[in-house]
Amino acid sequence: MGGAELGQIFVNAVLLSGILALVALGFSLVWGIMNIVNLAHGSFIVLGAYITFFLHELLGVDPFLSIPVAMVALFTLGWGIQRGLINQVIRAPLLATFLLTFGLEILIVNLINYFFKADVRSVTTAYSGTGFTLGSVRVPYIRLGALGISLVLVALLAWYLRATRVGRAIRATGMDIDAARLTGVKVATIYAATFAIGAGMAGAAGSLLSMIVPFDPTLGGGYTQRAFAICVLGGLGNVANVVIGAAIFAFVDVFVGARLPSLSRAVTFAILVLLLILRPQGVAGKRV
Amino acid sequence: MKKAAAIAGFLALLALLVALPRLVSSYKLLTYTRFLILALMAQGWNFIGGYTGYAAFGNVAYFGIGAYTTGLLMIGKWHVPFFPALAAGALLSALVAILLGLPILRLKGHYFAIATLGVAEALSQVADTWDSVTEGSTGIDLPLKTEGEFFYYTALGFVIVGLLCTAAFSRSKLGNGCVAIREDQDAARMLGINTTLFKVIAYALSAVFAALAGGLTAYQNIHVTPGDFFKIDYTLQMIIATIIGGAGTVLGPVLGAAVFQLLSTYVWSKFLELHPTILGVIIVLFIVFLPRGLMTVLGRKRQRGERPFRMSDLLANVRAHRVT
Amino acid sequence: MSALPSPVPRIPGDSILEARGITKKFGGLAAVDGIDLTIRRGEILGVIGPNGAGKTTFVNCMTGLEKPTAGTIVFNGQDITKTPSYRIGRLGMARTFQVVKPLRQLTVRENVATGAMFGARGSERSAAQARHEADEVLERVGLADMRGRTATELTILDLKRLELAKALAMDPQLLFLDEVMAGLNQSEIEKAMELILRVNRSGVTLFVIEHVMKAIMGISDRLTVLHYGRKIAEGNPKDIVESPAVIEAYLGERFARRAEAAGEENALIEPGTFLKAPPAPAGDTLLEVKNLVSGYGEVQILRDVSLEVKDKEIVALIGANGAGKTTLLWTISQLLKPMGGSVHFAGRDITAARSDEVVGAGVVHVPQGRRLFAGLTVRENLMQGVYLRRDTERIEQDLERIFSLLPLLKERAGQLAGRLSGGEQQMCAIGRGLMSRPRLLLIDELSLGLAPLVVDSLLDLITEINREGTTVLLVEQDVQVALEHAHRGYVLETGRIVQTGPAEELLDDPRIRQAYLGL
Amino acid sequence: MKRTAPVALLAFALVLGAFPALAEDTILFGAAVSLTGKTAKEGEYTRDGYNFAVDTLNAQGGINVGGKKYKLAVKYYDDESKSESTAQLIEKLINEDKVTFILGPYGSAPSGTAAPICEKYKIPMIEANGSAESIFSKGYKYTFAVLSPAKLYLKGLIDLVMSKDKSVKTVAVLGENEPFSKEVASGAADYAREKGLQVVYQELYPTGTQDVSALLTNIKGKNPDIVLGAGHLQDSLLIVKQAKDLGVSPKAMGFSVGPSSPEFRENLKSNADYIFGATQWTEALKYNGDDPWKTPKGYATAFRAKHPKYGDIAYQVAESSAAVIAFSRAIEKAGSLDPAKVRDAIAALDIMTFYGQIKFDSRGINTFKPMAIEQLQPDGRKYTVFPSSVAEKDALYPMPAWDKRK
Repeated sequence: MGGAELGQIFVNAVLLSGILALVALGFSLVWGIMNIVNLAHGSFIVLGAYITFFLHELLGVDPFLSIPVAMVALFTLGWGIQRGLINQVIRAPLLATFLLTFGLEILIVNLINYFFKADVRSVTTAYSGTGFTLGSVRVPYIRLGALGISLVLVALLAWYLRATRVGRAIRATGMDIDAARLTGVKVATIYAATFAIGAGMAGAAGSLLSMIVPFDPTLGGGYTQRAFAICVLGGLGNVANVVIGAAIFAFVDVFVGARLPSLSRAVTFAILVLLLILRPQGVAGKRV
Repeated sequence: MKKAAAIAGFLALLALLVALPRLVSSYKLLTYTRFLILALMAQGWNFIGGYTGYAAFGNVAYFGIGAYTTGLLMIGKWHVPFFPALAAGALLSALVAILLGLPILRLKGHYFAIATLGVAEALSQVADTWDSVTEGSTGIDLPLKTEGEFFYYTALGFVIVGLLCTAAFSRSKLGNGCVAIREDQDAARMLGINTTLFKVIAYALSAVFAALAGGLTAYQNIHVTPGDFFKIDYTLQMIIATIIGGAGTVLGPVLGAAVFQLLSTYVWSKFLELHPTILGVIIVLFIVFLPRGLMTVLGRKRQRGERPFRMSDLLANVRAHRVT
Repeated sequence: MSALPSPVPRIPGDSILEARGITKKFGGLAAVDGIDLTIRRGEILGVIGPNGAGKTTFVNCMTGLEKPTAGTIVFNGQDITKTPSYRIGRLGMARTFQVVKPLRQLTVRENVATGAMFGARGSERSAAQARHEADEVLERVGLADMRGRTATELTILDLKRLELAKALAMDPQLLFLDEVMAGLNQSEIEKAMELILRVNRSGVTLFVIEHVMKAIMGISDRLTVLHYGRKIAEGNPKDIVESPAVIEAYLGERFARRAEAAGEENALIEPGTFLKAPPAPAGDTLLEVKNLVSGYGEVQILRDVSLEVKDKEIVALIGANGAGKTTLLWTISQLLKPMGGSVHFAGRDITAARSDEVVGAGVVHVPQGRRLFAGLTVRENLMQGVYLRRDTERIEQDLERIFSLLPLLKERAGQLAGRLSGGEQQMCAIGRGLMSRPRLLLIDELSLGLAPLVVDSLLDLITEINREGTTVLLVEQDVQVALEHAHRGYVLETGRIVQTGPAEELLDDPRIRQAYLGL
Repeated sequence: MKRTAPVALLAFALVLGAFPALAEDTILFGAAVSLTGKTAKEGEYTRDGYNFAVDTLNAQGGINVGGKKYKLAVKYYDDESKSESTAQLIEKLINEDKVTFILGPYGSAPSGTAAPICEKYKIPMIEANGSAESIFSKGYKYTFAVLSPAKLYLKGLIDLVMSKDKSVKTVAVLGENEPFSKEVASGAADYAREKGLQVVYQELYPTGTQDVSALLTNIKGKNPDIVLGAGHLQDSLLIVKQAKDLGVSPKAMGFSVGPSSPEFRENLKSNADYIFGATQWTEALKYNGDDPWKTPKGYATAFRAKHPKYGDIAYQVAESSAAVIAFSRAIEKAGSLDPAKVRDAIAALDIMTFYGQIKFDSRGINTFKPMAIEQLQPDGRKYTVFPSSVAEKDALYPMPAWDKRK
């Protein structure tokens, strides 16, 4: 492929990795702190997408402005789900929590399907698809904006975990639950907060995706899988790792996609498995 | 005395199962066959996931390999009869499982899970694109076989064999060793157990069962596509069945498969549009109240002199697994 | 121990295991540092040493669970330095784990049968025969009536027995026992000793790590003392415990001198040998523990503990390993739910409180092994201490205060806590505790694995903060350290308070030495 | 006895109530369509189409079989968009619900698994939504499809463009790796070559792809005159969105599935302008058939009267109704409900309907009905622009570059 194409593909990959980072952010937090692989993550993303969609369709709210709404809504939902359900089985065997979240996924997705029907939706604004050109490389505004917002949220979460009282408690609890208790942490609350933040981030990711890809209730599953892969690629335990993982995933996906599209996923997963065997702790991460 | 009664009951059940095709409509028979096939997969998963404690998330890969090997051998230029083809599929799966198992069984927990999942995804896409062999996404078509009884009896046979295998396994050194690995790998090693070897064997076993189920399903559905035979749904179903029934128990997988398959079929025919939602609710409730499966209710060993299960234990379960 | 079979005849010089220059490094520091050790066929080799001496690590190396950084191991004339652990098991070596490792979901019988299946003679046995063999072993260790129970349902004593049974079922020639008696009471210890001797008489060579001195003295043919990963003494048990080096390792150097002195007839001890702790201030009761019963699952560790701590006091709680000291602190701070009895703090009943409520009330626990948040920086660890505090404005100055008390921490403020040395970590842990502005500070094993100098500075710190009004309950295995700085002391033995009184009285009390050295 | 009597009565009532479909003068059809999952929307279209035709026929007194009037009824199940469920449900319909005939599911894959079951029980199935020829290459005798085969979908578009512009040289084809779309793609590519065009890009992407930027970038590099997409609605939407993102502006852009359904514009707004879409049927077509509605217009008006919520009518609705019509006509011809007889009647069927000619070749596909091409135009409406004989409006060509639009 020519230089121009290479440049374009490179930019595509960069833009994609931003969104993927946000997609995996909450997933990684919940996994890292609570050791729960949340298969319902995808359904949270879908909910975020629907919130943005309806705010735009019915009230004409600009999709970017609806992101905070989606985050708050999902945060609340996440808190409820954690306190109500997940907290009840959190010390059960690994697979129990796994299947619980799987059940949740089915439940939420099909409720959406039941109430909003399976119609394909997407948020299209006046500026959809517009962008600017660098040399021969197109940079669409929405994807650029999405990249920006993803990075801002990633940075925000990193700051929150580092600099705030609760954030510190969240990390502490993830490292040593009993020692955290000895400093007065109420673990159930911290877990709820962690899960809620994770859900909130998923909501934001959903809002962004609603502008980028056409979606229906089944959108989420694929993104849960991507988040899973990204966390493994990047490794847990650090927000920065998510970005690295997302970048690796995006670049492999886009570049392989450009050469042999029909095998893109196969190659991505082959690389994933190899990495796991060679570096179980993830490319950037420390062993967890 | 008690034993005699148990045996009598078992024989009666067996007789019923054998007579079933005469008693029910061929659709019901199909549903039962599906249940048996799911039970077969679950029995397989139970070896690696239940007894050895490794959360294998890619067993559908062996389901698919079994299906395609069986199918491709039966059609094309060979026209191998069904059972030899099926055996070949099982063998190939076992081989693949051994080769893959050696590296990935060193991973633990979620990392092992995603590795197996990745393998399954990759294989599915290979099947999707390798037109020259698998006819790609178009899929292959096996010879038409219409007798529902054939599939029912075959599946029934396999499941019974599976039960015997599992029972033998759980009494054997191998089974004992695998459980030791699940409970504590260091302790297991110190007890003189070659952990790597045992894990690989358990993994290969689970692959064989998945392959048998796959080949059987292929012959039954006739039409085999990567989309249908490599989809993660199968993996999840076998895990759910095992967990619901009770992982690491002899009867658990079959019991779980029965509950899951029959429940979902029922919900299916009753609620046209809400059935997946209801299924979700059922799974959630099961996990919340019986995170360790039905056998914790039914399978309490008598010689341990345990009291029978009380409803209050459900709440006890919840309390036991909650954090405050 | 009357009806014991007679000892097996020993061929002098016939060694079953030769370890040469065994070294095991973790990161920078060597847990085991060039140990040479020979085990003679048929003997019982006792091994003692304070916590952190590297005893367990040494066994891990011998049994292939960890590969030594340097050194060679020869078992029955065969070099097994590189042999995988499961083969070592089959060669006829077995071990028990200090932290018991039962196969939890399995029955006792299945547990032991597993050993019989894969042990030295496993290949000759079918699974069924192995189960039969297991029953015989269970008879020998007195677990026969438990065979149907799952391991999760056993008491600590039975779990220890199970640990031993699993190992025996492997038909070992050489058996490593790692603290099988910790946490047992007197009569249980008697039983255990008899059992161990029986095992040895049946022809099994034994390597016994034990803290319960009375026991180790009773059974060992030879005694080896490890300290800071080195072998500091070896020989006849009696001589060993009399040797100052050992007493010093155990009870501190002044105590050692006192021991020497005690050796000579009516020798005078020059005044000022002991620092006397400041006179106890007459505060009113702050912490009151009444008839506390506690433990893990079905296992009782605290059988009946009552103690009280007065305001502004430093109270020392001493006792051998496994006596239940840590369990007591965990129960007070509600990480363990009490099974019986009550805990009152400042007149308020906190028996059923949540752990965060306890901290809120002002009871702050500096846990054993520091339990710092390895991935957080020193500053973050300290700040985590203020989690429940609302008086934000004073936090900064408290932090400065800590830094002035512990300047080392200030230098390391930006480092990850996981990277600190043991002493720095202990400082950080105490600092984290202090940041919560405790009224009562619970400190578990202050001196554990720390060099004497560090310990001294930490003790000065404790005295300092106590002078400023913080009450302290200090749990220590190092008698001298504890008692020299406390006003009063309690002695905990197998889950019961066996003695209490002013610190200096306890210091002079010979029974303390006995409790520790079994003399 | 006193007590049991009412119970027995109740039970009896229940038994009766349970099987109204088995009442003497009703022909029961069975259908497993996707009401949840990936193709839930299309499944809904299918169900609406079947129901509308059945209700219309019943309103006219049902159909006449050997001098006896029969009403029609359909028993539905949801296959969750999973083809292995389809097989199971068809079994259920045939064995449990004792349906006489099968109406097809939505999609090629489910139809592919349904066919062998019908073959197994020798129950005729007319399906309206599975046009992959792989279904019909197996020599099944009991499966028929009223719709035109996949490989014809984009043929018309190529003809259209070539009639407009002699200078077109190059075509790019990208398709979803899935039986139906795969055939559409290869069919289009082959036809383009046959017409002397150069196929500069032909790739398949995996189902569920969420980002086609890489493919489009390659296509942009090749700068083709025509870009053809063979996937499902979601894919078509994604391709248009990202084509605009990346400024891929060929002279013509068309899709096998998507543009014909109202959601296409709802999702893309004005970005949908100038896009071509293949369609099995539009209400603009000028057929004059022998059925309750006669013309496409007639059908559309009647349907809207019943379903006000519908804007323009997706062709899946019409073809589904057509399947029911075909069945009814065949049954009347056969003058019996005997599956074998009806099967032969279907095979021999040759009728003109509001949906166009329905006639099956030896494999059971309706190769006699042409495909139509629609274009979404800037006035916000959708016009049939090919075949020219029935074109409502002239096609707008070439498509203006994205950044040249106001």
